[in-house]
This record gives sequence, structure tokens and C-alpha cells, in this order.
Amino acid sequence: MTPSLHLWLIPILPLIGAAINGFFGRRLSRQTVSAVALTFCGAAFLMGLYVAARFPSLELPHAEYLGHWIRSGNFMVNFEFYLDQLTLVMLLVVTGVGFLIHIYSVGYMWEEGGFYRFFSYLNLFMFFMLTLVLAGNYLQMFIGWEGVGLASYLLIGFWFTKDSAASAGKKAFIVNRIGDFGFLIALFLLIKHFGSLNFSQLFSSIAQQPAETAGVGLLTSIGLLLMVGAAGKSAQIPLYVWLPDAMEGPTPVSALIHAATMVTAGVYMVARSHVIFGHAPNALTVVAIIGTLTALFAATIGIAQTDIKKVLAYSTVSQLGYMFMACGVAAYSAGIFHLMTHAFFKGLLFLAAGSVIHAVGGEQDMRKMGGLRQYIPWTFMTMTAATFAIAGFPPFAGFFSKDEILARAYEANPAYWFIGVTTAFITSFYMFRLWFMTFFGDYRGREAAEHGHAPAHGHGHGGHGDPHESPMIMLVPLMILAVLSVIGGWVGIGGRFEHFLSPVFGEGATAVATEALSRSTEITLMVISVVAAVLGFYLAYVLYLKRPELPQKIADSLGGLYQAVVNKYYVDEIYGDLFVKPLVDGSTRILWHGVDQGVIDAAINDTADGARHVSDSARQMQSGNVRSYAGWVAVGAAVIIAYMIWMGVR
Amino acid sequence: MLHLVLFLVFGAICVAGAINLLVQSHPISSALSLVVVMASLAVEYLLLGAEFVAAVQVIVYAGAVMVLFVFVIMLLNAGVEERTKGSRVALILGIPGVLAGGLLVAWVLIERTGTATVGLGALPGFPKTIGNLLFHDFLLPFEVTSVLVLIAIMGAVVLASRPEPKNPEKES
Amino acid sequence: MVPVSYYLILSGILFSCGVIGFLIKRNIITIFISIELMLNGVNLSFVAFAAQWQHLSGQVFVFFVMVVAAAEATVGLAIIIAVFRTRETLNVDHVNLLKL
Amino acid sequence: MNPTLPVGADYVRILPEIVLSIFGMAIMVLDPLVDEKKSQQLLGGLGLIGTLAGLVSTWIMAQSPGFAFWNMVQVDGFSVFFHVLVIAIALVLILTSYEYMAVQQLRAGEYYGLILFGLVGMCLMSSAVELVLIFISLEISSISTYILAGFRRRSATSSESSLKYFLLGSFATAFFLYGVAMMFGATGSTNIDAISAALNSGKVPLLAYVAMALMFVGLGFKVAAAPFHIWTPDVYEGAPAPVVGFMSTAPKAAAFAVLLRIIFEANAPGRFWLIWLSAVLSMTLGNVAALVQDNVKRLLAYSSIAHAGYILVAFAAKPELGAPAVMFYTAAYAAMNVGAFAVVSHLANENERYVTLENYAGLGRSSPILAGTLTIFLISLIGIPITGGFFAKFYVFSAALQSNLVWLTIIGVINSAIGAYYYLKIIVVMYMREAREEVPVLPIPLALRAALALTLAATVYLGVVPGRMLTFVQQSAQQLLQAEHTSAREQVGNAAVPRATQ
Repeated sequence: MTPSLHLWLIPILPLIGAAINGFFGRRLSRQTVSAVALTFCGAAFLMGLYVAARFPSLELPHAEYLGHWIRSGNFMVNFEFYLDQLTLVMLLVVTGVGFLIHIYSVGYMWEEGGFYRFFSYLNLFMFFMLTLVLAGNYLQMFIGWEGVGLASYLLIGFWFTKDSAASAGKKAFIVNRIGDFGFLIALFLLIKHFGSLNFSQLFSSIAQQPAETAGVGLLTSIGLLLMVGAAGKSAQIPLYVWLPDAMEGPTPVSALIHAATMVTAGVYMVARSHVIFGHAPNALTVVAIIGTLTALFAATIGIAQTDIKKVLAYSTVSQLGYMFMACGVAAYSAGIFHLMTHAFFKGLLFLAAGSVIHAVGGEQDMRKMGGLRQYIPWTFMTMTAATFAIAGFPPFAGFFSKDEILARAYEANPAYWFIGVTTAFITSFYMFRLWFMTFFGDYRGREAAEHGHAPAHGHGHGGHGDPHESPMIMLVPLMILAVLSVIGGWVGIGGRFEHFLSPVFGEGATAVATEALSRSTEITLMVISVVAAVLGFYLAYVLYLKRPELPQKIADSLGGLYQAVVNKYYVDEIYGDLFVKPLVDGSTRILWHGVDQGVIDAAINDTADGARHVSDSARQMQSGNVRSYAGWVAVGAAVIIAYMIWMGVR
Repeated sequence: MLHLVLFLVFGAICVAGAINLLVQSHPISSALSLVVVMASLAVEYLLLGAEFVAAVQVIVYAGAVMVLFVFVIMLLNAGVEERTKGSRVALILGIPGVLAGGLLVAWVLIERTGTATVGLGALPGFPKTIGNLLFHDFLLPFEVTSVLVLIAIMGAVVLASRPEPKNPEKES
Repeated sequence: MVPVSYYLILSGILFSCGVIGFLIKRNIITIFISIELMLNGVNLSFVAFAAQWQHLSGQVFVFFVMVVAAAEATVGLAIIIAVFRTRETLNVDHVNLLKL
Repeated sequence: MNPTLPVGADYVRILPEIVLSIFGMAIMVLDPLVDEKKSQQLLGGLGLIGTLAGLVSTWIMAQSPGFAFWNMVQVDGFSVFFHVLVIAIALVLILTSYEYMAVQQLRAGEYYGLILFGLVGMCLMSSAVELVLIFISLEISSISTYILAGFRRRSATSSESSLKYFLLGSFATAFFLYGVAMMFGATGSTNIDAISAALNSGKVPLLAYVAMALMFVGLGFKVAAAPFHIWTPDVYEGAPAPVVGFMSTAPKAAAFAVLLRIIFEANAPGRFWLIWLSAVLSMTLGNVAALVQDNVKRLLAYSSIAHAGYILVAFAAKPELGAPAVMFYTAAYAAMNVGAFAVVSHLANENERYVTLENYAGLGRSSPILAGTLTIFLISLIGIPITGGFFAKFYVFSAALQSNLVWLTIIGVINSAIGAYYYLKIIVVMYMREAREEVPVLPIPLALRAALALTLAATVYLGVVPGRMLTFVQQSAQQLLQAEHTSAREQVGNAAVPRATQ
């Protein structure tokens, strides 16, 4: 029996912070509010470090039982926390990056109204995220899962006076609901067939079952449903639509929730459920295909975006696709590795983008930036590190993790690898496009301002003259993350990271990797991916720095395709027309105007009485008549009697 | 035989009263038709031996309750009803629904209980036996009806009394 | 000897007439009278079944139904008066402020 | 004839009903004696004490389970559960009404009296095991709600609501009564245990099927299950807001209790598709129609239809899984819905002027407490974790899935996703829209605070630590389902319905 680490403290600490700021924040000064938020979030991080320090002495997996929660017959759910290598990685990433983003937010949000509210939500988010990560059973995980959705909804809609922000929050919430219900049904199926949601019990009983190789069996359906959940949370096809819109929230939120932590919950969940997926190869294939397609699809959309945060949003979707691709080929540790490095560099990219936006007074359109290198050197440098990292240049962090994934994908199926490399090339291209457009050339912001274009997103930052560097409190987190973006990948050299995680995912998953591919193949693949990255860099250099008139020409010659990309393949419109509109219309026409008078009466009026009754029927376009209601009751009764008699006679 | 004849005669009166209730357009006529129905029902009860019920039917139902109806009709000075066309659902779905449901139930009743017969005064329900049941086995429901009656009194007081005229509400 | 089903059919006819009355009558009071007709139909069923099963309890039920009907009548007529006060109409088709 | 008189235990087993009636009568008598200004506080306070006394006496009653009054009522965990539930709802209602009645300038005395008398009916519905008693108590609960619905007499909508509820309610009750008559005809008894014994021994007579259908019409109407839900929106829109909170939960809970007894204890034959279809219709019609509503009361009315649908899902499940899920859901729904209506009735202000969605704009600013509590209730209604609503849905759907009702579960889950939309609409309006017109928010009085705190605590309690509650509902459901066998045997020696011989 290993000693108790009081893991429950880790999620509870931010919750206390959230409660203090939420209830009393209004009366506290900004200094106190930020001190409270930072203290409790930092304490959680320290707890994480403490756990890491004690880690070697623990008997793994380490479970802590807190008390029983629900008992219904044989089915029991406890409050319990579960710690293994996978948890530890997630724990450190979430608390560490989360803490840095908290620090950054103090600077970023200083001028904003609702300061205390923001930090209260942020801490609340940390609480749910840590609950999710540390959960010892699926139900507890689900609580965290829904909770982060809720917190993200609150944070996206933070600037609630903006209509777009409000509707974006709503969209995120509803799309997530669809995913959540996939997850929920999967949970029901697990309860029904295995009678437990506890990870250890569940996995050990599943492990005894034979794998479902053909058709859609129970485990395959569970896997697919879990994937629906993951796709909703982690913005995969077809549920990715909410993430780009979610950029309406404050930038630190995008960094924390929509890059580093929450959106990776889907990947974590799939990795956590690797036993289920391991027994359902068909479901795993679906995961791989969805991941691969999303990676490519989102990357192509990223090319045409002009809003700096939107580029990063699509890039996030695409990178998450990589992680699912990794999970889909059973290279879970590679996926988690990429999750970690991605948290560093994508968190950094968002924070740096925030710093840029801050510098140019709230402008997010890259066409109105340019030449910022000289104004904001620190931001530039950190962003450079991140850009090289995501593009996959060695020795930056992204190189190692992406390379790992691509190698494993090649081994599973060269088609995945090919799409992966193509995506890497596109990624490199649009990231350097962003880099060049933002930091090189001449500053284009002034002309725009003179032409009377008020910054579209000016929430409190407006009224700046020249771009200016952000305060230190924002720069320090950037620097730390920049360092991590450079060196963070080194832990993976020589398969060390994989080896660390191997107790979780089993030896088989890792051992094969190193042996199956010969050294030469591996190096060839590595070289190809580096070449792809360099090509992307070069293309972006030519198009956006050397000959900036070219892109327009290309766009003109491509015509329709480019339009489609600019409009994100019209997915939003299609969804709107296909699902939302019919529902609302149906409700309006069919039920609102009453099945009663709307359909039946209108039909009768039209045919029998003709135009004379049009005005009359308009007046009578209303139900609310007691006799009609009684008519419905009578018909209902007749139908039920008929049914019951039929049941009886049968 | 006598039983059957009596049943048929009063049954016919009963149905005629019910149909008259539907056909009449003045509420008073409908109310009086209901009295006819109730009275002939009382006879049917007697045929089945339910003496007490028959008596109560005439005294309480036809007597007291219907008087209340007639009183309210007079109070509100209700006239001949207008033939407004407020609901077509009631006509187009409701009536066929009722007829279909009624026929189905009738079929069940004939088909499944058709063989049992009852004689004249089959189950004599004297006040004494009824009283024994009422104040013993059905004591609780009997007592509980007092709550029901209390509610009815309160309801009548609340709803029918003239509302205090402060702040007359202007609602459309 | 009369088949029980005769009584039951008569009761069914009365009940159905009551339902139809609810559907076709416009005057609120008449609608309410139709409901009373339905209850009367049910009462006949109770008495008939009581005779069939030789259970006196069926007749006791009739007694309870009458009490309930009386209470309902009191409240119902009070509600009708209240509606008449605010709306000046007894036509149920005109009582349709609340709809959709 | 057996000349025995009821013994002490008989009275203990209906103690809550007795206590509530006494308090009701006390209010009735005191009403004309106190002057109008004080009557609000005095009689309301008396009502409050009455409900508290009712809770205490329920506890006393719970100590002596068993039958009373010659198998008329049965005290078991099941009936105790519903006693506590409806009395607690009434307690919150009284706390809410305190302020509401004063703002609306309504007379108080009868109001509190009617609530207590109505409670007597609802309590009896949950413990009665005899169809005649069920019928009478159903009428008590219904008639008192008809009157309460029309309590704002100066308002045309309120009296219209009352009239519609009354006419359709009596209409549906007549169907129920006809069903009772048929059941009596089919089995020769109206005692649920005896019926259960008759139905489960040999071939079920066809008449019993018809009887079930007719009884379902009546009870379906009371719980607002499709296709008998159609009265709900109109009635809820017109009735006084706190009363809507009450009648969408307490009489409904009692009606569900009756449905549970009839359907599960008597093991109603051939019910499956009937309930299946009704559940699907209720969920879908309720949710879809709610999407376009902009009157909050009406919106919540449609939502209550949808929730009735979710509860019916549990009725389609296996009895041992479905019954506890139904009980849990009614409790969770009561907590959140009564709470939501408490907020609505506070905001409604004089003459219920502010009940449209637009009036809620900017509430997040003008009254963070009200907006915050309402948000939590709405979140619970959506079914998001750490609220009672989530676990309620969770149990219902998991019960359904464990009974192999895959499609029903999927339809339910989709529906609750649709439902999220319109609840969210309220939250969005509260926090993310600027108020277009000035909506005065009255200070929140102490009683209302207490009401909100109670419902909030219940909602969160059921969401965070539902364990104890769940254990309790499971045990009582167990008792309910076992009663079928044990008491049917007792029946043999202790004839519930004496047979007159000829």
C-alpha cells in the first residue's frame, strides 16, 4: 500500500480559488483577485510537482479512494483518483501550462471589466480539467468532461455584449453536447455489459475478452461512441465547427482551453480507453481515418484565413488530427507526446498572438499587421521558436513528436504517412505565412487606421499609437514556453518518453515500433518530413515576403476552390441548412402554428371554403380552443383503446 | 321479460334524453334533458336492485346538483348558443375518434361479457347494507370526501365572490 | 333476465354522448353538463358490474362519484362565473387568449 | 359485518393527512377573524407550520409501516417518499407565495388553505391502494389546483387557465373513472393488490386492457404525457407563477406515484408500446415546441411535457430498474422546477407583467443572485453534471438501456440535446443581452431566499451525493414491487371487499 498523496487536493485547490473570486471578487481589488487565482492555481502545480517527485516511490497505478458516491444494486461508483504515468504527464501539462497562462492573463486582462469573473471561470475550468485528468472512473471523468465544456462556454462568451461571442459560446456548447451524448451512451453500454465504470476493474474485465476483429460488436460500438465524444471535445470531423468560432473568447482562454488542455481531453480519453480500442480494431481504424482527414482538411482551411487567431484555431484542429492519427495506429504514447509538445508550442503561439493583438490595439487581421519584428522583439523571438516547433524543424519540440507519429503511421499504413507529410508541408506553409505576414515587411496597421477602419475587435485595447511591447508579466510566460518549445521534445530522444509511458500502454505497443522500422527507413522518413517543412517555409517566403503580389494571382486562377477554402468549405452553412434551420422551421410551422389549425384547418379552409375564408382563417390561425384540445384527447383515447384491445386480442 | 321491457323503455328514454341534450341549443333545455336522463337512470338502478343509489340519484343528483346548474344558467342569463366554428379538430378528428372508440368498447362489452345475465333486483342495495360498507370498509374515503367538500366550498367562495376592485387589471 | 352487457352498452352510449357533447357544444355550461352525462354513464357501469359480481361495493362507488360530481359542479360553476365576469361570454370558442 | 373500529395504528398511518387537514381548517376558520394586512403573514406562517408539522408526522407515520383502514392505504417506503416530496414542494411554494401574494394583492386565507387541503389529496394518492380512494384523492388534488390556477381573479388569462384546466381535467377524470369501472368489471375488485392477483393469475380479460387504456388516459392527462399534454402550455401560462411551479411538480409526482402503483405493482398488461410511444411523443413535442417560445412560463410548460416524457422512458424499463429511476427523477425535477418557478414568480412582479424572455435580458447584471440561481436550475434542467437533473437523466437512461431499450434511449438522448437549446436561450438572454426596457427587480425577501436556498441545496445535493437518495428509492421501489406478492396473499384471509351473498 503506497501512502496517500491527497490527490483530491489538486482539483479542489482551484475550486477554492474560483469560489473565493466568484463570491467575493467583486469587492476585491485586482491585485487580490489575481493573487488568489495565481496562488490556488500555483498550489495545484506545486502539488503536481510533488506528485512527480514522489512518483518513483509509488506502486503504479496508484488509486486513491475517497468515499462511495453512488451505489445502485451491484453497480457502484466511487469518488476515486487514479494516478499512472499517463495521468502524470497530463497533470503536469495541465497545471504547468495552466499556471503560466494564468500569469499571462493577469497582464492581458488587466484593463478589462469583469476581471474577477474571468479568473473565477479560469480557476473553475482548472478544477474540472483536473477532475477529468485525475478521475478514477468514467463517470467522474464525464463530470470533468461536461464541466470543462461549461467553463469553456462561460469563457468563450465572456465578452457577452458581443453577439458573435454569445452565439459562438452557444455553438460550442451545443456541438459539444452532441459529442457528450456519444460518450454518455458509451458509458451506459459499459454499465450494462460490464457493471462498472472503474478503470482498473473495467479494463481488466475487457482485457479477458477476445478482440472484435470483424463487424461492429459491442466493444466496437463503445469505441465508436467514445470517439464521437472525443470528436466533439477535440474538434474532429464532423464536429470541429465550434473551435474556430470559439476564438471569440479572450486570447488566454484560447491558449488554455482551445490549444493546450481542454481540446486534448478527447485524445486523453481515447488513450485512457486504449484497452477498449485495443479490442476493437475497427473502431481504431475509424479513429485513424478521422484523425488523418481532419489533419489535412483543417490545414487546408488554415491557408486562407486572415484572422491570426483563426489560423491558429484551424492549426489546432489539424494538430489534434495528428494526435488522433497516432492513437488510431495504436501509437498512444506518440499521440500523448505530441499532445505535450503541442501544449507548449500552441499555447505559446496563442499567447504570443495575444501579445501581438495587444500590441496593435486589438487588431486580429494579419493583413493589417506586418513588420512587427522591430516593435515587439520579445514576442517575435518567442513566436519564432513556436513557429519552428510546429513546422517541425529540428531540434524544436514539434519535430520529435511529429516525426514519431509519422514513423508509426508509416508502419501502419503508408497512406496515413503520406497525408501526414502533406499536412506537415501545409502546416509549415501557413505558419510561416502567418510569421511573415505578421513580423516582416512594413507595418500596414497605420494606413488602415487612417482609412477609418476602426479595429473590429477593439475591446479595451483601442487608442494605441505605434505597436508596443507587452508588459513583463505577459512576456515571462512566453519565454518559459519558448524554452519548452525548443527543448521539450528532447525527452523523446531515444524513445525515452515512450518507455516512460510503456507501463500504461503495454510493452507491445512500443517494442514493435523500434524494431519494425529499420534505421535507414526511419532516417529517410525523418529527412522527408524535414524537407516538407523547409519547402513550406520556402513557399511562404516566396509568396509572402519576396513577391507578395503572387497570392492574389494564385487565388484568382484557382477561383472556386479558393473561394471554398476561404469560406471553410461552407460547412457552417451546410450544417445550418441541414440541421438547425429545419428544426427551427419545423417547430415554427408545424407546432407553433399548431398542428391543429395550421395543418388540418388550413388544408380544409383552402380546399373547401377558398378565398372567402382566408381572412377568417388568418384570424383563426390559433389553437387555444378547449374543444380542439378535447378532440385530441378523444382521438388519443380512441387510439390507445384500439391498441390495447389489439394487445388483448392477440 | 318484464325486466327486459322496463330496461328497454327506460333505456330508450335515457338515450333520447342524452341525444336531446346534444341537439338542444339552449343550456336550459340541455340541463332539463339531463334531468330526464338521470331520472330514467334511477329506474335502471332500481331494476338492478340498487335502491339506495336510485334514491340518492333522484334526491342529490337530479334534485340538488341540477338545481345548481339551472340556477347558474339563470344567473348568467345564458342565451341560445352561437354556432361558432372555433374548432374543426373536434369535428374532424374528435367525433370519428369517439365513435370508433365507442364501437370498439361496445364490441368488447358484447363479445366478452355477453353471456352473463342479471335478474330483476339482482343485488339489493338496502340503506343498511350500504351504510355498513360505507362506515366500515369505506370509512376512510367517506371521511376524505369531507375534505373534498371543504375545498369545493372554499373554491366557490374564492372564485365566485366579486373581486375587490383595487387596481383593476387591464389585460387584453 | 337481462344480459349485463345491455346495461353496459347503455352506459357506453351515455358516456359517448357526453364526450360528443363536450366536442360539439359551445356553451361552457352545456359542456359541463356533458361531463355530468359522462359521469352518469360510468355510474350505470358501476351498478351493473356490482350486480354481475355480486359486490355491493360497486354501489358504494356510485355514491362517491356523486359526491365528487357535486363538488366538481360547485367549483366548476364558480369558475364559469369567474370567467363570465372577466370575459362577458359563455362561448368556449371565444375563450382563447392563451394559445400557441 | 365486521363491527370493529379503526385502531390507533390506523390513524398513525394517515397522520400527515390528518395534521394537514387540521391546519387547513384552522386557516379557514382564522381567515375572517384576522384583518387583511396581517392575514398574509399569519396565515402563511400557519401554512408553513402546517407543512412542517406534516413532515414531522410523516416521519412518525414512517415508523409504523403497514396497511390501514381495511386495506385502503398502505404505508411503505414508497408512500413515505412521495409524502415527503409533495409536502416539501408545498413548503417551498408557501415560502415563495409569501411575497408573491402580497405583490399581486391577492387574498391569502383560502390560498394557503387550498394548498394544505390539496396536499391531503396528493399524500393520499401516494399511499392509497384502492382505486376508489385514489379517485377521490385525485379529485381533491385536481380540484384544489383548478382553483389555485384561477387565483388571479382579476386577470382574464388566469380565469381562462382555470376554466381550461377544469373542463379538460374533469373530462380526463371521467375517462379515468370509466377505467376504474371497467377494472372493477374485469376483476371484481378495486383494490390494487387484488387486481394484481387477478391479472397475474391466468388469462387477462380483454376488459382489463380497455380499463388500463382508459386509466392511462386519465393519468396521462394529469402527468401531461402526450397525446394528453395539450392543456399544459395554456394552463401554465395563465396560472399564477408559484402555483405553476407547484402544479407542475406536486400533483404530477402524486400522479406518477399512482401510475407506478398501477403499472408496476399491478403489472399492467400490454403497456409497453403504449408507454414507449407516449414517451417519445412527449419528449419530442415538448422539446420541439419549446424551441420557439418566448414566454418563459410557457417555455417551462413545454419543458415539463418533455420531462414527463423522460420519466415515461423509465416506465418502459424493467420495473426493478424503472421504478427507482422514476422516483429519483420526480424528486430532482421537483427541486429544479420549483426553484426555477420561484425565480420566475419573483421577477413577474405586479400582475405578472414580466414573464417574456425579453424581460430577462440583462438580469445577469441587475440581479446576479437571481440570475445565478436560475442558471443553476436551468443547467440542471438541461442535465449537466453535478446537478440533480444530470443524475436523474442518467438513471433513467441507464435503466432504459439496461432493459434493452436502445432506440428509446437514443431518442431520449437526442431530445435532451435539443432541449439544451432553449434552456440555454434563457441563460444567454440573461447574461448576454442588454435590457431593452427597464425591468424593476424587487429586493429578495427572506422567505424567497429560504425557498431558493432549499431548492438549490436539493438540486446540488442530488447531483453531487445522490448515493443515499438512490439507496432509499431503490429500497422503497423494492417494497413496492414485492408488495404485489405478499399483500395479495394477505388478502385471502382478510377480505378487503366484502362479498354480499345472494
